[in-house]
This record gives sequence, structure tokens and C-alpha cells, in this order.
Amino acid sequence: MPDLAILSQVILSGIFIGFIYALVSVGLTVIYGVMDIVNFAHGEFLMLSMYVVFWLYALFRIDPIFGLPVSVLVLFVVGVLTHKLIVRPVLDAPMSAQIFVTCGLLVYLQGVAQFLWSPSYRLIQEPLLSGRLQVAGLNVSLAQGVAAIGALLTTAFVYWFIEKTETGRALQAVAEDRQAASLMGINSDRMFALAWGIGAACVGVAGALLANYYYIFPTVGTVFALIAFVAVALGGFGSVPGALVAGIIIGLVEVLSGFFIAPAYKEVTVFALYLVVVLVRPQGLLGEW
Amino acid sequence: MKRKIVLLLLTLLAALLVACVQEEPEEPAAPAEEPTEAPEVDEEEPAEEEGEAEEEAPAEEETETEGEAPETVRIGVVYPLTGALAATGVASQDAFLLAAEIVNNEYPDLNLPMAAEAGITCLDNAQVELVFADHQMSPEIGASETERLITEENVVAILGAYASAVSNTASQAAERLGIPFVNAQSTSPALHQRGFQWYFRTTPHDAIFSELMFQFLADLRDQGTEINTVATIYENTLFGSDSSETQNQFAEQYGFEVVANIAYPSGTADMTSEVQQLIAADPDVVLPTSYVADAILMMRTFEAQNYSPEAILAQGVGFTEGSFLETVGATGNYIISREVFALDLQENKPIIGEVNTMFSEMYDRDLEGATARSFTALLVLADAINRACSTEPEAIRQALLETDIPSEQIIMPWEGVRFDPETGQNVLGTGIMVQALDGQYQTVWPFELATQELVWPYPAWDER
Amino acid sequence: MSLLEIKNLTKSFGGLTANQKVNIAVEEGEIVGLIGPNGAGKTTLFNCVTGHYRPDSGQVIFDGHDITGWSPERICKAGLVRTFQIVKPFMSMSVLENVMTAGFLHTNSTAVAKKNASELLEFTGLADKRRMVAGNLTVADKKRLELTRALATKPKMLMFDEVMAGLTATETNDAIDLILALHRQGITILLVEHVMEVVMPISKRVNVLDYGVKIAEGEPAQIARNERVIKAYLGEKYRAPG
Amino acid sequence: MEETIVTEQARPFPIKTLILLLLAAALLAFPLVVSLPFPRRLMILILLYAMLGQAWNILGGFAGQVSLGHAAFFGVGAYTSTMLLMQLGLTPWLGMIAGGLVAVALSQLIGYPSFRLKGHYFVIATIVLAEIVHIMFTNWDYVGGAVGLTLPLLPESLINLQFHSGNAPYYYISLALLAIVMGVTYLITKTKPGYYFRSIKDDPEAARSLGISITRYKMFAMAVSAFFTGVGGAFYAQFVLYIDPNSVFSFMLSVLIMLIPVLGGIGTLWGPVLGAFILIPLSEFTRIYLGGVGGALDLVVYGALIMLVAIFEPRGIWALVERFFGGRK
Repeated sequence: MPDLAILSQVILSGIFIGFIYALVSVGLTVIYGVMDIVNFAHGEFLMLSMYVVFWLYALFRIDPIFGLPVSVLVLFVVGVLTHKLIVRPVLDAPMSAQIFVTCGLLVYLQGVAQFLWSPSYRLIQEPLLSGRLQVAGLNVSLAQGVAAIGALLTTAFVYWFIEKTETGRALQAVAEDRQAASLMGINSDRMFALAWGIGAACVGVAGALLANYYYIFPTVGTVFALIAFVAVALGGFGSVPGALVAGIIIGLVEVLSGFFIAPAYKEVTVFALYLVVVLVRPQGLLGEW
Repeated sequence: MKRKIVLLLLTLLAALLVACVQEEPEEPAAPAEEPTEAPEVDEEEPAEEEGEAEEEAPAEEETETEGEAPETVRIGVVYPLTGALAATGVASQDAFLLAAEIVNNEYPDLNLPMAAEAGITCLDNAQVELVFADHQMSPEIGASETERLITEENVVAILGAYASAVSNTASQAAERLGIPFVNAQSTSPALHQRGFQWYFRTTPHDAIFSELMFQFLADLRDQGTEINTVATIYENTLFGSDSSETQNQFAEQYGFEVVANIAYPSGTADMTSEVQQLIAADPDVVLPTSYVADAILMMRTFEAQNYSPEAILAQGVGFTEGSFLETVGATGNYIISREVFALDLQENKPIIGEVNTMFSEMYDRDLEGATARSFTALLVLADAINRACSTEPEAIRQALLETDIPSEQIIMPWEGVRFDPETGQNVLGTGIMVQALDGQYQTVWPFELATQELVWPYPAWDER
Repeated sequence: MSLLEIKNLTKSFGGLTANQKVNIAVEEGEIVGLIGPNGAGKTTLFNCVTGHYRPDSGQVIFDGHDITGWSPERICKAGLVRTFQIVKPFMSMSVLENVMTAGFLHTNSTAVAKKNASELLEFTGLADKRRMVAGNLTVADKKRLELTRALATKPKMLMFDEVMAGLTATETNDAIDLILALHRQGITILLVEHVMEVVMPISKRVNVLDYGVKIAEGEPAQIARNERVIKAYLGEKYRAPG
Repeated sequence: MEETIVTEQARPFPIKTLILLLLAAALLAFPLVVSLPFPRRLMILILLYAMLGQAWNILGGFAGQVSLGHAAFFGVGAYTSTMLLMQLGLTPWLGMIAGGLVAVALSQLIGYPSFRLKGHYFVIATIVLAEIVHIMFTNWDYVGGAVGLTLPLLPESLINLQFHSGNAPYYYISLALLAIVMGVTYLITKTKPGYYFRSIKDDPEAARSLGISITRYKMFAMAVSAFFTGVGGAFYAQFVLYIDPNSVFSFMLSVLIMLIPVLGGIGTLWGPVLGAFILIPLSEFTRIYLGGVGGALDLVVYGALIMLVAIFEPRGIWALVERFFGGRK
């Protein structure tokens, strides 16, 4: 049995990485919840936002924490454009065509990133949020701690926005029944674009926070994408709190199983957990069926 | 609406194409030249006819474009130019181009094979022309591209393929078609043990490196440094698992205890559990085997978790790739790695400095392990072609077998290049240990080549 | 013994009881109606009987088997076949293929399935539309198709869920004729309807559900006079003559 | 509304037969006319992927169960035949069938839990299960772990399924395999299982009410699909002579197997073939002519084209072909 310090460190780290997973997943689940479409290029959105803050840092010495709003804005626009240009035409097409189009986007964005920014690994070397805090004998990387708080705030904001605001309710109405919503005078196309914007903007936050300590690379999105898909399904497609809870659970399970079983199998345990959960609750942890 | 989308996408495409076309001429012997309408080479066994065909066919091609231009010798280069290892692949591409430049023109001041005169002297100063292909890290594509280069691009030899898994299939294709395959970087020990006739490897392989690492540790121990335990942490594909396996063998042989073997999935999102396992096992020396992405994440995680063993002794690659130190900055300091090459070797070998100056002027970066080996491999091959005095594969193969390039004529710390006739492995290859100090790798072992005092133990994160 | 017997069937969703101790029996060869206002629990009962829901308690006996909790496909194979209130034709298939699909329950031969399907379409009057994609049919024709399709499984008993809802007067009359024709072939029929006009004249007996409870059972004329039924559901619209 | 007619393939249509015959003749004659190994290799890949796409199509196109985990079947097929060859010296032909059968067994194991899930939950479950298999093989030392397996070079012969002097035999074998899969698919579409598959895709609830055991038929579709995918994997192993988890189990392979029929037209007999004939050369040629630059331009073009097709013809390119023929009729 490892000593308590190591164990608590492992758990803490699991929660931290879990928040990042949650943040990436929240964006995905918003898009899904409103439109019933899984964005397979979601990881590439993350990659884009990381490059946004990286270039702000490299060219203008703007720290990621100040680059964050820019990243959110850029990603919002990317999300809206994605909807307008490639998703709207396949809105009523079969699921496979929707997968097809977002897979195309995935390949396209990876290619563009490598073409424009070369396949070099990048890292923001000295962000403001560097260094580490010692809290009760536990090491807390400042960047990861802030990322966790940012994830929590963003999730809470998105939840508040969808549940409590007029626009949020309009989003829900569109998600529920597009035709009924349009009878109520809601412009569903605008709501869809908004959902894509919000979904991508969430990744804008995630990317900016992640860039404080993670490497940046044209295919970095794939590292997080699969986990995000699983988190969204585990939490329940379309459920924002579900994505948060699932993200943290996945982070914890991954780190704990990596520590106690073997790192080589840590993804297996996460995947197995997903299967077990959906077999008992086919709609995911907090999903509505 | 739809029309708008098309316009947008097409404009984007066009813009990218234009950007690309504009870039091309900057590179000598730009690789993307239009595929010449494969001159009617419709033979079943291209290997046989290659020799005769070579005499005329390429000449014909050239007359079309450049009139009286000299004959060219085409060499195929199969590397990862996109995907996770694209950075290294593209850098290697530059190194090959520089080597070709040196072969093709007169550099009488450089003490390198083939440098003094222009082109392949024995073949009327024929120019070396490189044909690049991208294998995208896929063993299947690696094989098919090799085959394509041989049969359609009429290359006389193949340089490939960086990743061991791809070198495996690509060299198999070359073996089948009877064309020499020169392997500059793949370090999987299994590769030269397949009994192939056409496979040549200039670089030392991981078993040699692993042994060197333990010789280094044993040397230190003999000097009184207390080292008892080691732990391997490795990415669980071919490269990592091979490396860990040989390290375990040599640990036993040299009398070190292995307290943990930690395999992790390459491209993982988080390394906390791996690092915590290390902390729990508490080895004196950590032996990581990683590609660059994982290496970056690993060091950041060490830092975040405030973990500092006595030493970090890496199996090169991810930790020594050109971009690594530059990317991680101060975090990378004090890492020790086995290396095939270091710039400070120029203190003992001036030729390294000369070549590096050319390289950095042309491509705005310094030579490192991968690029130096690419560079060397092409020179070795060109030298063999020159001695073969023929473009016939069998002649080149024979010449390769007779290769004997002395240490002074290569930019590597090797004792030279000479291939084992059975396996095609360079028997004179060896390595060095380097340590990162102020963002630069400096040679620290063998002690007689050292340009810097070894820093041991690895300083704690807070004491830097 | 009744062909279909629903005994004390109870089904609730959360706190809401959709059916409470409902008892209904259908004799072989009968046409029986099941009516009730919106939200009376007709469709829930229907789904419990045909296996799409599992009842909380109670029994469903069909043709001597206790089919409670059986899967829909098994119930169909036993000879009890349903249609859907919101029609569910196989949208991408042609009319003929729709019926053939159902016909494969009793044959593995495509030729036989095709022949049988063609005959059935002749019978139900869809023969000239056999090549149309089902998704492009009118609502009335979709309902007709669904009925034909159900027929192709050679049922002992058919259950129609609001088969006449949304039809014009002429279409309703056509549908009634068709149902009577089926009845003449010896198929037992349970008609669940919200629109009463169609149930009353052709049903031998009528059951009335209200708030999940069966409030009346009897011949159409009796039902029409029943105070509770009138109060719950009929209003002034359908009083017994005289 | 115009009266849409569902085409019945049985309708005599000589032009169609003629085209088919010409196509078959061209395919048979191809290696005789083209002797360069690379175009042949390209054709072999096209035929192999057409076969894989068609196998996917049986489950994803006809029965409507979109799987993104087919690499698992491909991989176990490749590993089974290879292990049988290396351990027992079994001829790859039997290995191929064994590989297919192991894939079937795996499909039933995967199908049982995942068929209870709907829509995207099912898709994610297939991804996750395939990834589990991938990771297991990566860490399973008996089958070479991450290092993979290098097939022993055997004397060239039909029974050994190895040909070193030229790849025409591989070509004909892949053509035959595709022909078999096409035949089986055609048969399925014309018989009871085909009708059942489509009914499950169109409306599972209605299908159940008509006595169709949808789980059983989904499992059946999955089994057929997995079998041929496994056979394809075994063929691939013989063809490339080296397999490792990252190339035969990769998620991107699953995506590619899906993209082919989706591009060509899912749920159609010819869609996957068409898709393979477009997608594989597209990816090969963009790589060859654009990839050598190292600028990833190939990916840009490839990705853009995929999006364009999806936007303009979400039902796949076969729909275009049908419209074209429909217009001329």
C-alpha cells in the first residue's frame, strides 16, 4: 500500500486532469444536446485554440491567461462558421453523413495546422502561471490548479446560460423540437450556430488553459478527443453537469488505475467503466432518454 | 449558399496551393517535381533491367528538360513527412538535401566522402537526385511507397524510414525488388537480424546504446558515485518495449537492480500515474524511452510533481530531437541522454562545425542526432555508388559491403562505417552520453570526449 | 375461453398510474372496441399487451399462452399483431417491400413472399402503388399499408391503434369496409379509437377507459346510454337515439 | 409530389448488364495490361478496401448500425491467421477462414452489450470496444505485443499465399474476395435477411411488431460483416507480411472503413466499390504528389474533398450515378 501522501497526490492529479477532460467535453455535449451531432473534429478545435494562444505568446508576448479571451472569441467564430459552412447542409442527412463531414473537417484542420505552422512541437515556456504550490504537503501545479478552476467556472457558466437565460431556454426549445420552436418564433438556425459557437468557445477556454503546461502540435487534439467522446457519452449526451461529473470520474479512474494496475491499461479501465455504466444506464449518468 | 461554400473552400485551397508553389524553389532539388510519365518501364523484374535502363532512360528525361545536363542518379527517400513524427522527417529531408548539395557540387575543403568533386565522379559527374515519399508512419504505406519509388521513379537505392516499424516493411519491399536499403536512424535491434541481403544500417541500434548507457553508469559507479537501482519508463510500441527489454538485460549484466518497468501508452493525455509510480519505486536512475511529445509531457509532469531522481538517463530520440530542448526550455536542463551526435564534438572533430555552419545557414537550425545521421547515410550511399561506378543495384550492394569510411570523414562520433557482411549492420558505430546544460546538450561521456563536467545528482527543482 | 384476456393489468410511470387493474376479454372472431378520452391510458394498455411495455402487475393471456412480458416479436409470432397510432412504415422501402418484409415471417423464399404480398396488396387496394416508396404515400395510404403489412404476418388477431384518426370521411368509410372484410376472413380485431363514430357501428362490444380505469363495458348501444361514459367522455354528442 | 419509383434490380436492363460485364472484363484484364507494381498495388488496396467497405455496409448501411470499431475485426483476422501460420504452419487460406471466424466470435461479444444502445451511444461503444482490443493486443506479449509480427517469408506458392516475384496473384485474390463479398451482399439484399436488415434500419419498433427479432438479425449482420472484415485482415497480413497493433487496430482504420461506403453511398450495393475507387486513389495521389513536400497539403486537399462530397451529396456519390441514369432513362 502506497503511503497516504502519494495516494492523495494521485487523487488530486486525477481530479485536475478530470477538470480538463470535463471542459473539453462540455463543449462537445452542448453541440450534441442541441443538434444531435457528434463533432468528430472537436479535438482539432482544441488544437486551434492552443495555437491561438501560442502565437499570441510567441509573436506579441501575450500571456495565455490574457490570450484566453481572444481564443474564446476566435473559437466562437470558428464554431459558427463550421455550422454555417459544413454542418447546416447535412443537418437532415443520416448520422453517417454527419460523421463523415466532421471527419473531413478533422483531417482538413490537422492538415492546415501542419501546413501553416509546421509539425514542430511548441510549448509556452514561461507563462505567468508556472511553478507550483505546496498545499498540505501536496504539489499543486499552478497552471493545473487554475485550469481546474477555469473548467469549473466555465461549466457553471454554460449551465447557468442554458438553464437560466432566455436564450438558453430558446436553445433548449430548439433542441427539444425544432418545428415547435420555430412556431414560437425562435430562429433555429441561429440557435444551432450559437450552440456551435458556445461549444467551440468552451474548447477555446480549455485550449488556452491547457496551453499553459501542455505541448502544442497539429495532432494534439486526438489525445483528448477520444476521452471527450467517452466523457460525453458517459455523462449522458447533451448533459452539461453530466460532462463535468464524467470528466472528473474519468480523470480519477485513469490516474488511479494507471497507478494501481499499470499505465498501459489505464485507458482500458476508463473504457470498461463506460461500458458498464451504459449497460446499466443506457442514457449515461445524467442523461435524459 | 452552396455556391458560397464552394467558393470559399476553393479559394482557400487555391491560396494554399499558391503558397506551396512559391515555397518550392527555395529548396534545392525540390522533391515535388511532377511525376515524370513513368518512361515505359514495363518489366516484371525491374531490378534486373535497372542497370541497363539507367544508362539511357534518365538521360532521355533530362534532355527533355535541360538539354545537355549530366546524367542523374535517383535515390528514393521514404520518411514520415506528415503525422506525429513529421517534425523529424522534415528536418531529415533538409539534411538529405544538404548532403546531396555537397555531393553534387565541389567542396574541396570538406573532408567528407564525395565532397571534393561535383557529382558521382565515376559516372561522369552524375548528379544525385532525391525523390521523397511520405510514409505517414504507416508500415503498409512505407512498403508501397518504397515499391513505387523503385519501380516507377527508377531510384537505385532507398533511404528510409526513421520509424523502425516502417523500416521493417519498407526494407522488405526493397529486399524483394533487390534494391539496396540504407537505414539511417531506425534503432530496433531486430532489424538487422532478419538475414536480408539488401539491408544496411549505418546507425548503432538500441542494444548497443543500452549497453553504452550501463557502461556509463558502471564507470560512474567505479568512480565512487553510489548507483544501485534503475527504473525504465517507456512508450509501449516497438521502440520503447525493445529498449526496455535490452536495458533489463544489461542492468542485470552490469549489476544494477531494476525496481520498476513502467510502460505507458504513447500519446497519453496525462502522465501523473506513471510519475507517481516512479516516485513510489524510488529508483536512483530513471531510464525513459520516449518520442518527443511524451518526453515533453513527462518532464513537465516531473516538474509539477516535484520529482527529481539522482539522474534521468534517456534513450535519446524524444529527448534529443532538435526541438525538444528548445521547446521545454529550462525544464530540460540536467537530463542525460545517450546520443549519436552532439555539436560540441566539433571541438575534437572540426568537420562537424563546418557542416553545421552550412546546415544552419541553409535551414536555420543546428544539426542534431537525426539530421546528422541522415546526412551521413546519404554520403555513405553516394560513396558506394561512386565505387560501384554503376547504377546497377548488385554493384551498389557489393560496394556497400566493401564500405570502409574512416572516422575522420564522418560527422558522427563513430569509429567509422563498415558493414557486417552478414547483417548489414555498421560495426563501427558507437554513441556518447550528453547532458543538457543551459539549453544545450554537451558531451559528458566517454570522458575523453567530454566538453563539460557531468552534473550529478540531478538538482532538485527548487534548487535551480 | 377468450382469445385475448387482459387480467388486472396495472402500469404506472413514476407516480402516474396509466392503467389500473384493467380487465378486458376478446372472444375469437369478435370486433371489440376500446375507447376513451385523450390520456385515458389506451395506448399504454396497448403497448403493455403487445410487449412494448412490461406491465407492473397483471396478466395478458393470448390463445392459451401467458404472454405477459413477452417481447413484441414473440407476441407477433404467436399471432397477435398491432399497428401504430403514428404510422411506422419502412420509409425507404417500396410498398411491396414493406409487405414482403412482414411476409418473411412464414417463408424464406423471396418469390413466395412477393407473391403473397402482391395478393394482399390487391386485397387492400394498394396494388397500383406497390412500387412507390412508402415514405411518399399519403397518410391514409400509409395506414392502409401498415394494415396490409400486419396482415402479411397471418395474424389470429389484429390490434389497431387509432387506425382511423386523421382520415377524411371517405377514407374512414374505406377503412371500415376493409376492417369488416378482415373480420369476414375470421380475424379477431381490437379497435382502439378516440374517434367513436367508427367504433360504435362495427364493434360487437365496447370497453371504455378513463383515467386508466375501465369504467364500462357492453354493446355499443348500452355504452352510448351509460351515464358514466357520457359524463366522462361522450358529452352530448353521441346520445342514444330516442 | 412526384411518384418516386423504387428501382427493382430484377428489371431487365441490358445497359446495366453490359456495363457490369465491361467492368468485370476490365478488372480481370488489368494486371495483363498494367505490369507496374505500384498501380497494381493501388488496385489491390482499392479492391481490399472496397471489400472492407462492403463488409461494413452490410451492418452499417443495410442494417443501419453505424460502427466505428471495425478495425477490431480486421486486426483479429490478421492476427489469427498470422499466429496460426507461425505457430502451427497452417496455410493462410485456412487461416483466413479462421481469422474470419474469430472476428465473428468477437463481433458477437461486442454486439451483445452494444446493441442495447442506441444512436451515438452505440457508435461510441464500438469505438471504445475496439480500442480495448487494440490496447490488449499492444500489451499481449504472446502475439508480439507492440512490436507486432513479421510473417515468415515462405516459398512463393498459392498454398502459402505468398508471391514475391510479382503481385498479380495478390491482385486476383483480392478481386476474388471482393467478388465473393459482393455476391454475398447481393444475395442478402435479395433475400429475407436483407429485407429484415433494412426494416431494422428504417424502424426497429415496427420491425419488432412484425415478429422480427431485431437483436438476432443485428447480431447476424454484425457476424457477416465481421467475418469478411476478418478475412480482409488476414489477406492484408499476407500481403504486407508485417502486422502491428497500431496499423491493424487503429481508430483511423475504423474511420476509413466507414468513410468508403459513406462516400460511395451507404445501403447500396455499389456504393462501397465506388467509394473505394475514389477515396483510396485520392488519398494515395494526394500523398504522392503533395505529401512529399512535407507541408501536409495532401491532408488539406483530402479533408476538403471529403467535406465537399458530404455537403453536396450526403447520400453518397452513388446517388449521383443513379440520378444520372434516372435522368437519361
